[in-house]
Amino acid sequence: MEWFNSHLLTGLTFLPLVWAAVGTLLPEKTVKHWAFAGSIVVFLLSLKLYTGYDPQGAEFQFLESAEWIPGLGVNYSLGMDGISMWLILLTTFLSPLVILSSYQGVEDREKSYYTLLLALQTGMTGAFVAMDTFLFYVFWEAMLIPMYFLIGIWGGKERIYAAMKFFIFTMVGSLLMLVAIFFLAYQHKLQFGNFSTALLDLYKVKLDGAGYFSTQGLLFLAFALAFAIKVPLFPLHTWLPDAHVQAPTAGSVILAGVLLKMGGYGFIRFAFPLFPQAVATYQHTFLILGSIAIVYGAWVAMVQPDMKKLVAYSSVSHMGYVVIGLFALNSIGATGSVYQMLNHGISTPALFLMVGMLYERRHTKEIKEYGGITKVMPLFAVAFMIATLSSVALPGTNGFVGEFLILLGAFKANPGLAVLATTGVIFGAVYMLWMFQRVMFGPLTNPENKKLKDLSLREACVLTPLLVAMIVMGVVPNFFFEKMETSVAKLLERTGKVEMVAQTAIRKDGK
Amino acid sequence: MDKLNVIDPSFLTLSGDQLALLGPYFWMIGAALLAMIVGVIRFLPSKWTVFAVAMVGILGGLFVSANQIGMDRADLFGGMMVADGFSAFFNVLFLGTAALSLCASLKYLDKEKLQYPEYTILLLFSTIGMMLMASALDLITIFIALEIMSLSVYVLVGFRRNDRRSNEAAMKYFILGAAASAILLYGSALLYGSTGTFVITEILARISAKGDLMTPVFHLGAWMVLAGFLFKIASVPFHMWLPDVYEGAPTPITGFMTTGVKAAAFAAFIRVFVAFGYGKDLTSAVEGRLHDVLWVLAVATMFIGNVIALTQTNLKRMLAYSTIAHTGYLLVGMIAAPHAESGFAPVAMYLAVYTVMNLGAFAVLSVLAGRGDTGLNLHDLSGLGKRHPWLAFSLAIFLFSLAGIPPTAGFASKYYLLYSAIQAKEVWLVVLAVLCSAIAVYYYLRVLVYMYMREPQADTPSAKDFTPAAAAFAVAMMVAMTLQIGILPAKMMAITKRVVAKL
Amino acid sequence: MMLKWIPLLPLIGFTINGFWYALIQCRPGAKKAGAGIPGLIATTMIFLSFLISLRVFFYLKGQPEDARLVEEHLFSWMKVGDFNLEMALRIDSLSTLFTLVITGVGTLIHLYSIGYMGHDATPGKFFAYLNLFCFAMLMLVMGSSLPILFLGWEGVGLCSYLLIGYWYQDTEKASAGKKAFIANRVGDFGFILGMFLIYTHFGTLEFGKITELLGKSEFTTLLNPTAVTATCLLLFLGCTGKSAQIPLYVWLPDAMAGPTPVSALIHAATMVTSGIYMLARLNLLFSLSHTAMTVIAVIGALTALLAATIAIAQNDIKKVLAYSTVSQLGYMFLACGVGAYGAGVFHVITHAFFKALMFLGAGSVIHGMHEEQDIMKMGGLKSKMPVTFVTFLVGWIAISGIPPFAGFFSKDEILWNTFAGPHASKFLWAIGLFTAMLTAFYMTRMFYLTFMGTPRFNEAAMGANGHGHHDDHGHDHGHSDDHGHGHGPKGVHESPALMTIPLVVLAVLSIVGGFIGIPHHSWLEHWLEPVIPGHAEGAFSVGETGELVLMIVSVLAAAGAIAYAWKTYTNLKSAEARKKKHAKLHEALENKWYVDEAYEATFIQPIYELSVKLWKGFDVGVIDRIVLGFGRVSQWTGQAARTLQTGSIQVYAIMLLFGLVMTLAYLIKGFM
Amino acid sequence: MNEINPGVEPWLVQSFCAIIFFIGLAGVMMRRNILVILMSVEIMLNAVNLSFVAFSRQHADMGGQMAVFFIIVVAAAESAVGLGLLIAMFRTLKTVDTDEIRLLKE
Amino acid sequence: MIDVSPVTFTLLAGIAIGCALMVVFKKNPVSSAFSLVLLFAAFAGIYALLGAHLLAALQILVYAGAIMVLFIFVIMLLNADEPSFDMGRSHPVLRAIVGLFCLTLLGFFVWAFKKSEVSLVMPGLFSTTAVDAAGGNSKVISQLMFSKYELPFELTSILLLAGIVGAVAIAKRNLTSPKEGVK
Repeated sequence: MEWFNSHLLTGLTFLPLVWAAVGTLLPEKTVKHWAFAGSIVVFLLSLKLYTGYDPQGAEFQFLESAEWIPGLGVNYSLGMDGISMWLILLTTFLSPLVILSSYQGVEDREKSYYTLLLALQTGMTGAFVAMDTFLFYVFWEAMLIPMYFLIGIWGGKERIYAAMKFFIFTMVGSLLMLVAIFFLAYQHKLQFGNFSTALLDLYKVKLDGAGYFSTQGLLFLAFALAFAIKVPLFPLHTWLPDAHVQAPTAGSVILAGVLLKMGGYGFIRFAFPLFPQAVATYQHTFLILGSIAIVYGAWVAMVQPDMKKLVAYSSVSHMGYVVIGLFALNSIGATGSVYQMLNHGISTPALFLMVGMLYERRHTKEIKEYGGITKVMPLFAVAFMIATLSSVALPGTNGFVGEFLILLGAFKANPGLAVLATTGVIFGAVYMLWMFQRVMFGPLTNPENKKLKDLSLREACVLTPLLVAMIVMGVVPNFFFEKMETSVAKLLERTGKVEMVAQTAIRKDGK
Repeated sequence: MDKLNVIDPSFLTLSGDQLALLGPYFWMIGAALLAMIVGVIRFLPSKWTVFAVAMVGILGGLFVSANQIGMDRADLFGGMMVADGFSAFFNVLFLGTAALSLCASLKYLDKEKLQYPEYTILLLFSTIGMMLMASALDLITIFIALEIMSLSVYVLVGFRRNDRRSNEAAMKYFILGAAASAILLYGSALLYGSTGTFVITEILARISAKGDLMTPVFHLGAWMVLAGFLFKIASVPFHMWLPDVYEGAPTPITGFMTTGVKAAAFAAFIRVFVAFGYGKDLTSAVEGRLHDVLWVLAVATMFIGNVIALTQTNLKRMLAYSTIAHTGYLLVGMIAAPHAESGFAPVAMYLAVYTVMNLGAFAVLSVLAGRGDTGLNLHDLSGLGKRHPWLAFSLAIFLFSLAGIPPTAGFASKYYLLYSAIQAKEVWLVVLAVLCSAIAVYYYLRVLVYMYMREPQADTPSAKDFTPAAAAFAVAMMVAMTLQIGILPAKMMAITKRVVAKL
Repeated sequence: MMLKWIPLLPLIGFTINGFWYALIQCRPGAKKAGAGIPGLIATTMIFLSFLISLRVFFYLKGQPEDARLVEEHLFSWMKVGDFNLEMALRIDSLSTLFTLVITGVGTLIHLYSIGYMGHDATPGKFFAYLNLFCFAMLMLVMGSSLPILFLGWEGVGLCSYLLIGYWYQDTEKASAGKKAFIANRVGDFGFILGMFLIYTHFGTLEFGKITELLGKSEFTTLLNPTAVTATCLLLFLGCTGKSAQIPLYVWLPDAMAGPTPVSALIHAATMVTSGIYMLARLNLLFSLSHTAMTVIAVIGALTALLAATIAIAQNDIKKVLAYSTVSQLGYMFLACGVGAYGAGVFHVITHAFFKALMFLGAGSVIHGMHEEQDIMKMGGLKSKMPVTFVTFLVGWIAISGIPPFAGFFSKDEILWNTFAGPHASKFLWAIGLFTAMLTAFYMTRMFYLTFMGTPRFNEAAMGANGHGHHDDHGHDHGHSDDHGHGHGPKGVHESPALMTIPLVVLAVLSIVGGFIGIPHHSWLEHWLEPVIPGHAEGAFSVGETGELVLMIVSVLAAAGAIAYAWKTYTNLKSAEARKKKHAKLHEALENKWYVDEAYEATFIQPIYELSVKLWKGFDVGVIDRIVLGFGRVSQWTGQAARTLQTGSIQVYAIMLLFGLVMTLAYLIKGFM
Repeated sequence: MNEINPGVEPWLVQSFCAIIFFIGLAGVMMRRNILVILMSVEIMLNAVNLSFVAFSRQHADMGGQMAVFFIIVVAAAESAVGLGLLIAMFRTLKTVDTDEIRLLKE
Repeated sequence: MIDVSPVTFTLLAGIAIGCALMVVFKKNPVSSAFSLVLLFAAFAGIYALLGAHLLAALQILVYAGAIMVLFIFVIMLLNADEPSFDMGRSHPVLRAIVGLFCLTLLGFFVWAFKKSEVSLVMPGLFSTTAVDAAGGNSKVISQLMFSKYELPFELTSILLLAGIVGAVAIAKRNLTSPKEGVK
């Protein structure tokens, strides 16, 4: 058991890749079943993380470490805390659904497709468990390759443009982060005598942090650029709509479900504790950008004629919440952000899956092609409604918990911007419900829509876990908070901001 | 005045140990001579006999060299030549390059109807020249080695004798190469004039002992020598010949040149670079300027190489420009090396990795090239992923590696290099380098776009062509190494660190 | 206690009906089912819930005054650091009244719906929604903290959205649902910010703790008055959304697109009064801000007046009732604004009875008239639908404020408080009185046009007419299927017993409901005292005689208005002439003062256009152009640098020479 | 070194070499005829040789002269190969004008 | 100070410079070739003047003898009579640039030589007198060639081999592939 626990993360990370490698030996038509089985196995394995993680224990658990590149001070070290645990679970949870959802839509080069999906899972899991900045960077970049191919090969009409844009945007952002990582490693050598890119070592490095363009400030910007592009934060978001619209359903799901989370995760795991002063300096800059992203994303989403693009811009808006929650720099906001990442990883994939299902039936994503779909696809309509409600953050669904905490946190940090951000609540409802109405309600006039079939059993199986998760996460968020709260608190502690939680309590005591 | 005792017996006698150190050279020279003999025996199938002889020689040398990597430094011929880990490392590199280029050439030559023993023999000779470049410690020996290599390569570039492009490329290469040789040689003369010796260790010793030896003439000489090397490694603005030559040369030779010739030039460059006391704070005033010059050249090289590569549609030419860009990265490593803990190790590693991945890419292109080196435009690759899945996969791996994306060798080595630059406090240089490599990503990926994301066009060869076994072997080896070094780079780093330790 | 079962039972009903609908009923080829079984399930659930509520009420009644509070902790909802939000239910003397109204009136409306929705295609869905609504509404009034209240608050909004757009195939109805939801969201925006302000100043969101803190003068004096005012106004913004006040009332009239029982339950009796509930719940907070109170009172009064004026010119029976609801809600806010929370709550209760009665009555009329909603096409239904007529009559008198019907007491209480209460304002009282007259006027108009006079419809065409109308909804979803095929006579007819029984019950309640709040002996006020502190004796500026005078004034005003209206509409021709005389005014009234259009022009359209500009102009035009610009600049540089690569050896050599010269020149400078 | 033979300043000798070298270099860059370019390369090499010999004399060291010996060999081989290439090129391109061999560019 | 006759040196240097200029500026390659021969001869003279007797001989033998013959041979092979053969010089602008650059560089060099003069002097063992005493220039060179300079000497043999193979491979009209017979 000891051995099992200390290699579990490696197993979770690389099992999909190995599984995919074995899968290449199988006949073309059976690969999908093989891939599905693999993703289920990985998911079951990952549940061990939940049972094994003790929030009261060490900050990082399931640690494992081996020397990898001593020349660069790089170790192969993996570990996990409450934040990464949930994100890993999200990844392993989405993976079988994504594979199952592709059963019908993908017919061209199936083997490559499922191989890439599994390889992508390795990259994503790896990025979440890496405890070494360099290792993190490796996974971060390696993730791009499968995604690039998924968009570029199985994507829509403008897939090549979108794939290129996706790849280069992300790459450009992350390259400077690598320079910053090296710079930190070198600073570690100057201060402690040896090169190290290990995260826990770099936490200890002291850097000049006064002003916007101090050492910390510049390094923070290098990191923040990478993460902000990934999040994506206004105004660096323009790759997202293109990538989402062109990507195949599975690509969009993974992109929205997991890849965007990398940005938020990067902020809280890397940028915050490494550059506490710079974070405080840039706090309001990012709060402003995040608030703009919320409103801007919502407004632009409102006028999109394409369902996927609409959902994509809604991601910009939703991820704006994540950013302001994080930069509120208090535990309410940060916990809310992490939770919002999970929410967004549940509800947006559900929406993309459903758009994909419509697309598989009608081969169009134009909203105006639809209307009155409820009549022919009532069950689908129910599912779509629930996902929509989750997206508009109705209390009782997961979205509310995240947004509420984030806005509360942000309100404590900067009430003015929080007011701006809260208007997102209104516009969020506007664009989602408007789309819902145009697609689902109204008379069923388009003759092509009259013969649409309702959800098949397979599709229902894909959607049900997500819908259940939306409700469960909305009703019993504590189940999730219990395991992540201490981790968030510890990371915030490193940023050196002791938050003032109950001001009244203090005031009363003072009285 | 006494009679001069010009004959030092120690020069004339080589001990058994020292002879053993020369093993790789003997293997190669023996193979070259034997190939010349068997190549003209009429009743032998020269294609296979010459190939076999050459491979035996190369592999023999490779085996011996590989065993020498860990050894200590041994001066030979009164310090004119050295056998140390560094030379052994590069010998392995050159011999490997030669072996794989030969494998990739086999089918190509049939296709081009160029199956002559001279090709193989010249390849062997040029490899010998490279090996000597990496181990020579004396300006004259370096020059002769350089010429052995260059003369053979000039001819190899023009080996498609009936092709105008090949002829033109050879001629251009020759004229500019000869002029550059002359410049290098003049530099050597000036160095000799200011220090009285050719042996580069001796030069270093003398200028270290007597600082006022570093006169303007010395610096002129040093710079002329460096300029000669900068020409060979094709740094901006001495790079103009490279794209034309690479495009015109037979594809396997282009691969051989981008890797072997370039690595050899860098090996000698490193030796000479060290000898001038650069980075050792001997001449702070000029050194600062030298640093500035190299800094500007490195940035210009990275930038120009990448932006022009962006505009190319011919794959060979695109890779030629990318070679220039990679030279820029290597120059970054050169600038940083004296100040970084790892020294020249990142440069050596980068060269090794670059050799692997670029040779692999050209091996794939050799297979894909139609008669007369046609069919290497981007649109000719449309749908390659379906026509030749494994070749396309290999090329994709090489291109990712060239672009520096994990988990490939190109990533590990590039960032080892940049890491050393950070240690040398060249943060802005590194920032510029990564921005340039971001530009590079675009044109590497564009190839993938054609291979995987476009359907085959009407005029692209549609049939699944047969991939020759030798070339397939070469490509497979390169893929394996690219991934292996990419995933576990530590061993390679340790080796390179060891071989540069006693430069 | 079994508090949790009060909301939980409807939730269970929702689950059963929902799954039945989702898994069985909506499968292709599923057998068409009647409303009986789902209706029975849903009604049973809400009825059981009512019984429990009653039990809780009597339990509370048995307790001493200051112990009339039951709390039930369910589980911890959100716990982040020091922020701990319990999922807990709480019933005190205020919420118990609301639970009774919700479950009681709810039961009746459920019952009624079985009849009304008898031939609907998806009764499972309808009753699931209805149950879900009851659950959410109960959560709203039983929640122990603001977020739980908000959970219910948004939940009822959702159900309202779903039920308004129940006949989704009609784009207009679906849009009405969306409009309701979004208008509510605008209000919720204020609500959320209000909550945040409360949290930052009180450190808690639980009612118990907030009330406790507000009870301590050493705490309240420390509060920043601006912040308190801001909090109150933000929360009130939430109320204007939910309870349809200026400026967000516009959704409620459109909401009449939903089935009539829904209008009765949600848009008259319960949901729209949740704003009053919140004000009453936080009355201690609101009382701290005089500004906020004034705003609330003024807005309430203006809404009452505005809606009443619009109601005069509406011809759709449900629209008239809708505007009347808005107007009555304005009354309630007026009450709260002048500090008479008890009066507000009192009016909530009586209004629930008589307005639900009138809506159901209207539903019965519509049902009987085969989907005809235009009162100009009715008339003389008195004899055709006797039960409906009688019960509607009760409702009419009640709302018009004629004693001793329920509406009189509550309305009078409000007017009295406005005139003489601690925050009295004669001006607002005048508005209130005028509105009461208008109310009596338009109600009489509607009543008369519907039931009295001569029929203005062709009874023979009724069946076909109904059928034709029905086609608009599509065959499967016709909500009240053609009676011609099913049962009952063709033409106008009385509704079945399932529908009339609730009418009768509500009529009785509308008659006697007022007696819980007889002036000076008000049981209600007393009962509410633990939550809403009563006014000290002598708070009123006018004595009992004055009160009596005012009462008479308002009764006379109402009676006068009734008489005037009766007289006007007995002679329809003269009414028409009068209408022509004030054509412009009438047109403005008919078009609801063009408020919708104004919103469209000032908010919706500009934002829409701006969004398009942002997308096309900024996203694609600026950001992408910059990004692609980098690529393009690289390309250009490449192209430019390429041109040097002429292919000429000389040029190459010169570049070599150039490099030498430049570098050497720079190096040589090092010696100088 | 005596009264009658004042000798030559070494820097003058070296400057002479430099002059010859740059004339050669200029020849490489100015002439379009490849044959003449090859000749100019030879001039450059000769200039270097002379420089070596002069330094050799100055340092009283034989190394310079040895270098010249080897350089002469290299020059011979180089011109052989160069002329060979020229012939091969002339065979296909029918010209030795550098301005006309510009198939490969950009 | 190099103790050679300045008159002789100046004379020979003048001839050399003149010839070099002729090579570069004469339009006809044949004239260039003949100027080059004269240049080689002048250089041989300077070598002799500087005491490098063996090199002087080699200069005549290899350069004037072998290399120049090769050049002339090629000129004839290429039918130098054709008018196209006189293609002259490159574009005037290019020429001006080249001239400017070369003069600049020359300036740098002359300046450097002048400036570095003092420290150039460094005594070695092989003064003219010592060499003469050891048996003359040729003998010393031969002895050194097989001792200290054995490595480059051996390498030149490889170089020559490579050059031969290369020149043959590239210039021969028909290459022979033994298996396929004469092409």
